[in-house]
Amino acid sequence: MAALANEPAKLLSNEPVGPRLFLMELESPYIARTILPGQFVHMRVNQMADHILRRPFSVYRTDPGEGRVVILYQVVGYGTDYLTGLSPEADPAIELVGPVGRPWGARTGGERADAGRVLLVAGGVGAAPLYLLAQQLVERGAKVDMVMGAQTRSALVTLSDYRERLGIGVECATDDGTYGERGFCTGLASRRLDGGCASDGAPYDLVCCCGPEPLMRIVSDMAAEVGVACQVSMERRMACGVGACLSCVVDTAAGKRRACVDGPVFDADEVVWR
Amino acid sequence: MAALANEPAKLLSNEPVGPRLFLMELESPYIARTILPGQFVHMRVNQMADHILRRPFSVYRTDPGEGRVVILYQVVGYGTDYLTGLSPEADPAIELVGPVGRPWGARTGGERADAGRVLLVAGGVGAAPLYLLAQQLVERGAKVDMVMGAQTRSALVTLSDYRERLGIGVECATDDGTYGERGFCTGLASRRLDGGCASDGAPYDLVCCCGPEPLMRIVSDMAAEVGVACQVSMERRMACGVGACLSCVVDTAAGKRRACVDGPVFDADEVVWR
Amino acid sequence: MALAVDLGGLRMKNPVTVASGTFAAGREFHDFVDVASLGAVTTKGVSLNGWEGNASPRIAETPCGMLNSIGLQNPGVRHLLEHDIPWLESIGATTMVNVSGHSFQEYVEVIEALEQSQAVHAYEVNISCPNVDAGGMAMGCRTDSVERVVSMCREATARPLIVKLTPNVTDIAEIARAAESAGADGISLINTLLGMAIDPERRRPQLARVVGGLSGPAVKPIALRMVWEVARAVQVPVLGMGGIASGADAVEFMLAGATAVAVGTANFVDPQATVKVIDGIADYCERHGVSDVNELIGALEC
Amino acid sequence: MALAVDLGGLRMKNPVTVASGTFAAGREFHDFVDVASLGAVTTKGVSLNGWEGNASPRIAETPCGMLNSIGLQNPGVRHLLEHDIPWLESIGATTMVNVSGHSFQEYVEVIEALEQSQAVHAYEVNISCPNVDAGGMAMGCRTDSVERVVSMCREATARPLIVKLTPNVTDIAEIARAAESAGADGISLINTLLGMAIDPERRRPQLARVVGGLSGPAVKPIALRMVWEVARAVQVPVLGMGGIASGADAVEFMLAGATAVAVGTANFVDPQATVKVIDGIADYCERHGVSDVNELIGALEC
Ligand SMILES: Cc1cc2nc3c(=O)[nH]c(=O)nc-3n(C[C@H](O)[C@H](O)[C@H](O)COP(=O)(O)OP(=O)(O)OC[C@H]3O[C@@H](n4cnc5c(N)ncnc54)[C@H](O)[C@@H]3O)c2cc1C
Ligand SMILES: Cc1cc2nc3c(=O)[nH]c(=O)nc-3n(C[C@H](O)[C@H](O)[C@H](O)COP(=O)(O)OP(=O)(O)OC[C@H]3O[C@@H](n4cnc5c(N)ncnc54)[C@H](O)[C@@H]3O)c2cc1C
Ligand SMILES: Cc1cc2nc3c(=O)[nH]c(=O)nc-3n(C[C@H](O)[C@H](O)[C@H](O)COP(=O)(O)O)c2cc1C
Ligand SMILES: Cc1cc2nc3c(=O)[nH]c(=O)nc-3n(C[C@H](O)[C@H](O)[C@H](O)COP(=O)(O)O)c2cc1C
Ligand code: FES
Ligand code: FES
Repeated sequence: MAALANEPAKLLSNEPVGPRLFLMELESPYIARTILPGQFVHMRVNQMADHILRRPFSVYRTDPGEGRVVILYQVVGYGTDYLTGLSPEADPAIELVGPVGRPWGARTGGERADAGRVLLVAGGVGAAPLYLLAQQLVERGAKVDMVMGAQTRSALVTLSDYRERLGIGVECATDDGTYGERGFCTGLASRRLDGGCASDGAPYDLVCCCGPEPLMRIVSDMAAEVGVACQVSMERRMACGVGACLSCVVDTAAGKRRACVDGPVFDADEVVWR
Repeated sequence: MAALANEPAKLLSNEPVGPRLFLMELESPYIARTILPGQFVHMRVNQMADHILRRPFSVYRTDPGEGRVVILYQVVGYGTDYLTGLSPEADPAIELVGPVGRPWGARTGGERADAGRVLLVAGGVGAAPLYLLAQQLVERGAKVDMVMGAQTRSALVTLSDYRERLGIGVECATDDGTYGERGFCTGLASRRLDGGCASDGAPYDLVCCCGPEPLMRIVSDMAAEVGVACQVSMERRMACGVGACLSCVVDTAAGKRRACVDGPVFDADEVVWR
Repeated sequence: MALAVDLGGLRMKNPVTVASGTFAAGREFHDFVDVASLGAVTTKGVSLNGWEGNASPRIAETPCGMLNSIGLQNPGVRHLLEHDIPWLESIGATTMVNVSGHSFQEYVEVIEALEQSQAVHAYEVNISCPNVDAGGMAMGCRTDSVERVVSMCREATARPLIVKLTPNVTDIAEIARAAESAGADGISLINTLLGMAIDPERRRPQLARVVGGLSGPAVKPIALRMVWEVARAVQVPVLGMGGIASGADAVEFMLAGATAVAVGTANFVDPQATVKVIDGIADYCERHGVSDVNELIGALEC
Repeated sequence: MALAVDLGGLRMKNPVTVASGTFAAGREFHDFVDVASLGAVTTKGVSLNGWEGNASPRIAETPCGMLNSIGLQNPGVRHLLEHDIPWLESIGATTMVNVSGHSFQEYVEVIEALEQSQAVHAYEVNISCPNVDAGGMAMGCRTDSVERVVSMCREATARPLIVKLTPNVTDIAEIARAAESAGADGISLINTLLGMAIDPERRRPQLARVVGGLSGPAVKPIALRMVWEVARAVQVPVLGMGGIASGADAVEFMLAGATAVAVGTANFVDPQATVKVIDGIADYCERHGVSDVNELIGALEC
């Protein structure tokens, strides 16, 4: 994997795209070039001075040629709220530590990266860290299906990217039923797992899931039941973001492991859910 | 005196005007209307969140009709440096507590406010809190002379306002001799005090001085020597800025007095210099 | 919604008072807030004949906090009784007087003087000031001296007696228990943490007195922990303070076990902080379906 | 310009090390800084057979600081000796190992294991961790236990023995003197201040362990004061830490009496913080005409 850098990043755009959802585009050439699907950046914004810690964000899309990374973020607290106020004109001082973490498929190496039939399951902003993976899989000619859940229609902000840019079939569920099935996306995921790959009905080789922890637990149980390998991307509060402080540990069969560098992607069957 | 308010203020402009010197214009109607010469505002800027205290600034000029106040500030530390980055476009949240403090001439009431011949002595940004006084005196028909010191020519940023807007005679000294006399302005002040009012040679009724403490001490000694009343504006680090915390005390003949509300203007002969 | 609380016999119309020394006797803030609307006004520490306090500079800003070394400058209890208490009475404020002394006896004499006024509703005995050489913090660091001074004060008054503790100790719960056993009706904490700031350019301390007391948001986690420890160690109510700047902060202290809270350094940042904290508590109760603010006291789930 | 200092026998090429637990054993930061260029690397606290640490969440952000309750998770001294020390040796780093134990005897056994490696240059004995139930802070709060554990460690090694103190005590100077008299070659401080954070919406503590240790800029004034007090109380050198994030911060600690300083939480904010602090100290010396950094130690004028 690429060496870590602390790259000064230039803010190019920062726009609302849905309910409490923003898309931020940054110029950060090294990270754009080296980041792997599932890895993240640890972001520092200078003027957030009373909030001293960095904030981790997955990279949603990249444009390696132009040296750009795109982050999709949801406003949940001080830091993400602060981010919404940044504008390219004010030229805020932003630094990204990255590329951090174990990417999707990294655990057991070649086999999974070459997976032929993959089901992606995303809840909320969990759709962001799956996009680069989907792109990579499509480029490799894998068959990719996706199930996506969100609170409401307007929160399905990544849907068109998956459908139109990548040409992936995506089934949706919304909590309020304003788009797709009403309720959680676990029902859709379950039917897909039972029915197999949308194009040929063959069983999946791999499920990759990112979203709220309860969703990931249910999906990982379902995958285990039908005997399909499953990976999940875990979130923890992070201080260093580089593996040094042990603030981000996840309980696993092998003991407490660091979400930042031993993850964020874990094999679902390793995780001891809390 | 007017009641204190905590007035939200709108930043209208914020421009460099000299070496580490900036002019900031704010819309703050209540304060613009009520502030008296020598009083100050206690400024809060929201995003300076790790620096929790407000910063006190004298009001340099006002436009009561338009509800505007102008502040002249010098960059000396974090807060004043932070101010330089504010722009009206970003619409920063600024609040001003004011009008605070005893104004010039307030101590012995009518007599001094009606002073007929006044010498103003300003060192550096000490020129700011004297402008409203000069304006008031000129409007009342008093004879006003001024002595102004600064490090270098380009730091004499208030000079044209005094000369052109108010038509006051100003003699200058600069440390580097790039304008006026070379050296400190104490020499000029001494000669003026000896020579009397520029227009008629009659002795001054009052000296008002603001600048570094050593300057104020020397001027106050000189005034005492020639028997002219003298007032000085004292600076102290301030927490509350409204008289409650006792962080800003000045040693006076009557004990420790608060610079924020018992001052900032003190009768020079009361001050026990440190 | 019911906001009234009882702090060891002191009836407060809401749980919010001010931290002594940050609000004088209220008058300076009356242009900003209706001082009588506070749960109580806690006045600046007062001694028998007044003190001059320390030399300037007396404050320094630190990350998310400030140091002060005022040193309990005050004009003495007579002045308070003649000038400040009558004003507080005239506006109908609930008044708690913060009491200081250089000796155990001085505390008693200050209280005796204050007993003459009906407009003094409670005492906060400050055995925790880090900025005076005699009395103050040293006294508040040992159980034996705490017990002694509190007992003596207890004998001097039947009014609510709140004892204010210093956080600069190894075991705050032990000190609190000593105060309780000596007759305190409530425990108030935290006073400031002893700290220091240096100007590296001038190689000098930023405070004339070298060290001073740290307050403000920076100390909140320490204050919250101590309030939690003390609330579990004593039966009497706790007045919590240290970095409170919002309704949420106040609720956190109440969840940790405080019956009432004090707003201190935040008054300097926002002169309307007290009423914003009161409104913030009320909002919180409304949002969470809490009909009586007393339900929040010690309601932390852990 | 001479930047080298001697910390109780530990030769450091500059006065800057890292605070234990914030830098692992250096490897995680080697992409950002040349780890061998530090005055020393202080490794994460290590126990005999390793500990699991506390449950998650283990950190919470607070105003200008953070709380942690990692609980000394570590894989044991064998793992350190097999994986980390050889790497540190290979890059030529100066290494100080932070030693933990659940009993006095465990400290000794950890040191004995480490004595086998020539690449361990000093010990920092941590008797101050607020996040473990046995050992840790309680031990560091009493002079008798401090003397005992330090004496035992002293007997186990002739290498520089630095004793790391907890700030959660009434009289830090007294504890430092106890450590010195028991044979410490240096005193390191401060470890974290015990604190707490609450999520008012969920009415729960933010940390699974409820309380944790406060670090970062918020604690700097307290750390600086304690370093100043300890430096005046003992003859042995002091390793100062607590909120250091810049060269100016480091200089302040040295002026207060520290011989060397450690960068902790700042590593999380800026992974290049250590080298920036070193460069900042050098800049300061240059600007002030200081030819040897040792001139700064205790040079505060007050
Ligand atoms: C590897 C990784 C990748 C992530 N990718 C994205 C992304 O692409 N888009 C996105 O919107 N968010 C992402 N997150 C979550 C994001 O980091 C948090 O939402 C953000 O840090 C919250 O900051 P705040 O200051 O707004 O919230 P705070 O005010 O700090 O906290 C608000 C709430 O969020 C919780 N929280 C804070 N930090 C984290 C964290 N790191 N993990 C879990 N919960 C946290 C707090 O406990 C609290 O309950 C990711 C997190 C991780 C660990
Ligand atoms: C009544 C009054 C009126 C003032 N009017 C003006 C004005 O019109 N224009 C102007 O440029 N400045 C004025 N000042 C000074 C101004 O308040 C300080 O320069 C400012 O607060 C420094 O903030 P900072 O964050 O940049 O500096 P900091 O980083 O806080 O400190 C930098 C240095 O300035 C000193 N300092 C900080 N605050 C004060 C203070 N209040 N008084 C004296 N020294 C201080 C510090 O001790 C330190 O040495 C006034 C001060 C007072 C008390
Ligand atoms: C400027 C200042 C003066 C203070 N004076 C007193 C005092 O006279 N008596 C007292 O008991 N506490 C005094 N304190 C301590 C406060 O009452 C309070 O305990 C402390 O500041 C913590 O609260 P805060 O963080 O909200 O300010 C003072 C604090 C400050 C900042
Ligand atoms: C995440 C974290 C882990 C820590 N682990 C240890 C440790 O293992 N041993 C130890 O002695 N101190 C430990 N500490 C305390 C630091 O070494 C240091 O004393 C403290 O954080 C103050 O310095 P700072 O404010 O620069 O971080 C830890 C601190 C943090 C933040
Ligand atoms: S965030 Fe520090 S180890 Fe993961
Ligand atoms: S600044 Fe508070 S009394 Fe003057």
